[in-house]
Amino acid sequence: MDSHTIAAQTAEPAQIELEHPPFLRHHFENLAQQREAATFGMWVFLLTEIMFFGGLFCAYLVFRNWYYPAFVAGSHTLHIWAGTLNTTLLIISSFTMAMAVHAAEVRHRVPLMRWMIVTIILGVGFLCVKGYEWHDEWVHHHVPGLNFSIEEFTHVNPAYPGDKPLAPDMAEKTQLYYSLYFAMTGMHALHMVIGVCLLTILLIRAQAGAYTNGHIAPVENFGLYWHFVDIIWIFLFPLLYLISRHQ
Amino acid sequence: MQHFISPVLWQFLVKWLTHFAIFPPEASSIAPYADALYFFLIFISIIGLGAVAFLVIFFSIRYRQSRNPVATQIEGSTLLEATWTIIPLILFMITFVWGALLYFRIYSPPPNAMNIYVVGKQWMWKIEHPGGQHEIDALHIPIDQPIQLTLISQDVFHSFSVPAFRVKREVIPGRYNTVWFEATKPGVYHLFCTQYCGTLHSQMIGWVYAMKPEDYEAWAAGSTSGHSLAQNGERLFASLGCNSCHNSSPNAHGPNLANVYGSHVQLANGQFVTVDDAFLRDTILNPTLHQIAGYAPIMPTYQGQVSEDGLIDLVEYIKRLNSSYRIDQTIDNSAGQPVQAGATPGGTSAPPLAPGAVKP
Amino acid sequence: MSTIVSLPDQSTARLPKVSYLNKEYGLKSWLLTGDHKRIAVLYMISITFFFFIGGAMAALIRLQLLTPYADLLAEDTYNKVFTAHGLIMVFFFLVPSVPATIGNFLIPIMVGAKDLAFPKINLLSWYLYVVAGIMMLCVLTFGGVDTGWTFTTPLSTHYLNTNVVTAGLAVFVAGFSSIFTGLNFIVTIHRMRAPGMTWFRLPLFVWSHYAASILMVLGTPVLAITLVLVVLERTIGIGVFDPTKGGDPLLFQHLFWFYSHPAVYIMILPGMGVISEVISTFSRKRVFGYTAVAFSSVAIAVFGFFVWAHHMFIMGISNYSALVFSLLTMLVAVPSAIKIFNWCATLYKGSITFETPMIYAFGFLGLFTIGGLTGVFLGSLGMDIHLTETYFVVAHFHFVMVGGMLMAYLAGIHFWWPKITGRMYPEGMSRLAAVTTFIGFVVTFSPQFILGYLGMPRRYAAYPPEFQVLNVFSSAGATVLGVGYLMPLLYLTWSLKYGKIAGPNPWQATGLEWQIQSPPLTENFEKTPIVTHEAYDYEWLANKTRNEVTTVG
Amino acid sequence: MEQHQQEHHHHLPHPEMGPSEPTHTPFRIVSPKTYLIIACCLLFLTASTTAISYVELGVFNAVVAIAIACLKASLVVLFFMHIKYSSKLTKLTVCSGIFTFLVLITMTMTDYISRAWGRW
Repeated sequence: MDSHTIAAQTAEPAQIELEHPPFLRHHFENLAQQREAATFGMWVFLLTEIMFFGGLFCAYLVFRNWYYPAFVAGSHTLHIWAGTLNTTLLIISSFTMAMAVHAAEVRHRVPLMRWMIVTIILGVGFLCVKGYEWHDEWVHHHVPGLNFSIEEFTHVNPAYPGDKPLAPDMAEKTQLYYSLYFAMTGMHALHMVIGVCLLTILLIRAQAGAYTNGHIAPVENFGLYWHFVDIIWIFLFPLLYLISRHQ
Repeated sequence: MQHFISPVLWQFLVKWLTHFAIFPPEASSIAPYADALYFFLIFISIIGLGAVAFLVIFFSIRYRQSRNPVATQIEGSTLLEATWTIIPLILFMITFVWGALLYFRIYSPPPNAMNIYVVGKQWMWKIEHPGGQHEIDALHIPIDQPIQLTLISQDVFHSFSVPAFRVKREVIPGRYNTVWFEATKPGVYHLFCTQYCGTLHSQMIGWVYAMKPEDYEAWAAGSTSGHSLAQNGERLFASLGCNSCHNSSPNAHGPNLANVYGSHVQLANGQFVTVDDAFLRDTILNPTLHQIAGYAPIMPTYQGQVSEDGLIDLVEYIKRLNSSYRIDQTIDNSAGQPVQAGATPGGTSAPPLAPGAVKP
Repeated sequence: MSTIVSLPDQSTARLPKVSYLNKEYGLKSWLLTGDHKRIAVLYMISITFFFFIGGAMAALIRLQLLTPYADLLAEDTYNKVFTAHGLIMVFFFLVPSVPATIGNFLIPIMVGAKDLAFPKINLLSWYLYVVAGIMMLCVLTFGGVDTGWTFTTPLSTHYLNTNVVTAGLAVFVAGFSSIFTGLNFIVTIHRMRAPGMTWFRLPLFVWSHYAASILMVLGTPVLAITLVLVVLERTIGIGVFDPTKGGDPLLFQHLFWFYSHPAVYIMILPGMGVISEVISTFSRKRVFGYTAVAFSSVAIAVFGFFVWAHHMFIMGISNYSALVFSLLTMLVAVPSAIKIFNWCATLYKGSITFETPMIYAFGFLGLFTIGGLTGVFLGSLGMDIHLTETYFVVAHFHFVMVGGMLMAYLAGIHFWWPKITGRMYPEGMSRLAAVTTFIGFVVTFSPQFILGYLGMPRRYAAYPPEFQVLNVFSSAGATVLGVGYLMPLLYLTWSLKYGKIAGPNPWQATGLEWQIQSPPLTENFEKTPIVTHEAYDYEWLANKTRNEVTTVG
Repeated sequence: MEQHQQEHHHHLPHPEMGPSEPTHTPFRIVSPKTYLIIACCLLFLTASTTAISYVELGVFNAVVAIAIACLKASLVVLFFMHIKYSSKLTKLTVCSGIFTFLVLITMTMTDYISRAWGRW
């Protein structure tokens, strides 16, 4: 191809040919290269995300070792039904997202949009449940820095009558549990919000058929992102909700 | 600056000639060891730098274009490359082992070391001698006697550095760090805070006065506040009501603290720990984290109620408790005359402790 | 090989009619560009701006330290000045310096691609840098920040009332700019190589950028989350780093240095890449032991993640841990030593000329060797106790960062200036600047080693008078150094209009970038090149030139 | 999982295989049936991890919880994120992320754990 005639990458090549569809950027040799680069780039970005959450997991590990009873008590105040429900919602949404990618791969526009809408609904559902939990924690004075009180931990938790109340010094350490809980779930929810927004944009463009002409990279990469967010939750769930539930 | 016309350059030269030093004084038993490693490192640095400089200069002259117009292409040489991988590696490993040995020499206090407490705060050093001498930005010590410093900060990170002794230790909040040294030469040496700690970081400096033992005795006798740290600790112990649980009665709620220092105790979680300064401090602040086996977790936390100085007093008191008699005495005292924490009311000074307590 | 443009030699060279510089005109064509070369130029302008701000701060620091008293600046001002110097130089100059400018310009060309894999992300990276830079300028304008560039908790979280949050967020944003640059490089190097461009035909410049990019992508996010926690601690008090709430300030140190130690390699590795190119070109000889140099870059990147706690030896990490980290620190010094000796051996039987980039490269060799060897002092546990947090550390990292990286950056700028602008700079002036920089640097920072061993702590606005003499030397050297840095700014700007036309390959170098016109076309190559020769193949170049001559003749 | 591989190879329509792509791997479309089975496995594992957390296992509660989480994450990565069908490079990328994360965790924990071993 005569690269002289092709302007800087912001401009799309004018003529549409089979081997040069409009979504092939000028600096790639062919579609395969473009798609591989896009997928690989997404994976490298996910590496970044792993390390981003990695710092939080590292802090979590340190303090869980130090203040285990506080983490148990903190964990026991969370609603296990909410955590399990949210895990279920996210897993199903991951499945629907995978189906959306599949629909894009086989170039079915309507199923693609349907799966995307279901994914959005599930994502919003997750955020609603999360919001309900946060509200609940606010009511119970569990938000560090803003309205934290150790009141609930120095008395027996009615949901876990087997738990002994914590001594005040250990009860203070539940604040760290909640700090990490809010930092981790907050960062995760932020990723979810970004995800839902992006998916809405993708949905609008999918309606115009932008992703059912072979140009599936945006959908595919968004799928990777969405699954990654799911994986983070898969770890957050046992780490935050399931500490010593049997006590 | 006052004498605008004064020969600045001349002053500068005078200063250079009179003050120029390349090494700080070697004033501790560790300093020669540190300097030895330093000289070794300088030696290998000169060798390394010399090798590089020689190669660069020699090749530049020998193979400059005017003399060698056509380069000879050379792929590389595994043998040569292996040589300059292995030789540095060996040198670095020697450095590692040597450095590690020095590190443990500096950070392993001998058992007979005399303990002095240092509290760092923005922007001063508070030095507390067990005998009750309190100093700000000054540290008096006897020479030829190992000194262990127990360091803690009450606010931000500081770092306690005495270049003449080649020792330095971060002073961090919430935790005792220790360092030790043995001064060998009487003199006055700089004491710096080397960790940036806020606005007046550069004024958080003081002096270390290394004195002959007899001079030190004289100084210690003349500078004592009249109450040893342990005596202050005893008063605090009583006023906080510690003795209501920590006493020798068989059904006491808390463990008897007599002779507890240095002993091995079993924690509620089954671990064994040695009771040291850090452990004592932590148990006062976070009792549940260090629950002693066999006792109920009823001890309240004193986080935020006792200052670092108060904690030092308490630690020092508990360290020196060698009979239950003292604690039981405390009960009587406190029952009679409740004492404010931290204050030192004039007439109620507790009787001196065991004779060894005030000894430096 | 037919794909490679052949152009007349330098004496008769003309500027090409069309190049990336004159393809489009107008501010918009620059601000919305996707062209890696234009973004590189944008980056170059921005980092030069920040370099001179940071340099002005350095000048203030050296002026203040001329006398032992806090007389020119009050203590709090001095603290703000050195913090600004550190933050700007680290996050706004050194980290993006070579990668975002020279790397951005050259990596696609060197691998034979038309652009980086994600041009829009590349542009986004620059915009993030600009946003972060504006935030940092706001911080400086509205009262400054005095945490030191290390943001040490609990000082930064609870004991200062300056703009810590804004500064933290500025670094956070700058971090993402760096992540995106690294991401782009990794994908480009993996996926965009021209036919025949195998891994072991890549120039060493590309290898070292690849290694640095790995560090950027994997290290920077940890800094990002750490800063988020610091900001949260400061704004709402979540307590993770607060000892009074049961948090651990040492955890902050762990997380911070997990990035900030590899960051040192992010800063130096690209510089090492420049040095490989320059030394090879001006010795007319392939780099001695290509594979060893290439793999030592990767080894530095991998080992770089294992050594961070050597910044914490005296802070009270466990002694066992200190041992492990010290040992690994010694190991990471080895690949650097390999590189140094391989560069020296490259000179052997070369045909050496002493153009400006080569002089800078020689400066790099000497200064980086000193910087590296003094790093061994600090990695050695017992020695570190006495030396850490003193001017010895200051001198050490300035030898590595300024003596190493800045020398390499200037070497690179001079080396590729003809390619970037199509024009030569005045050779005599630039050699003078290189020598001035070297002398100024040595005079500035060598006395600081002695000061450090004498025990002068870093970050002191005032110091005991007996340290004055050496500080005067240092400040005197800094003025020379300042002149050395101002000179290139002037003559390089001058050369934009008045410099001699360079022609495509003024140095007779072998890299792909030298086989195309200067300045290059927007899409770099007229036709995708097919690579049949290894990097630094001077025989191939000689053959090619001979063929061209015969064809033309 | 192996018997459910009814996915068909599907080369995207690209006429010239770029000579620049020595490591090119064909993209593969995974069948919805696989996705469904994986989703069911994930839901089952979620239910079991919640249930197991109510059983007293001592220290193994945490171990089992993490093990199940890792298993779930692997399923998502391998099938939903197509790593099972991806190039070596992508696999290596994932591994390098996990590796660096482990470096962060383990090297930090060496400090925290060995602090309790006492002073020298």
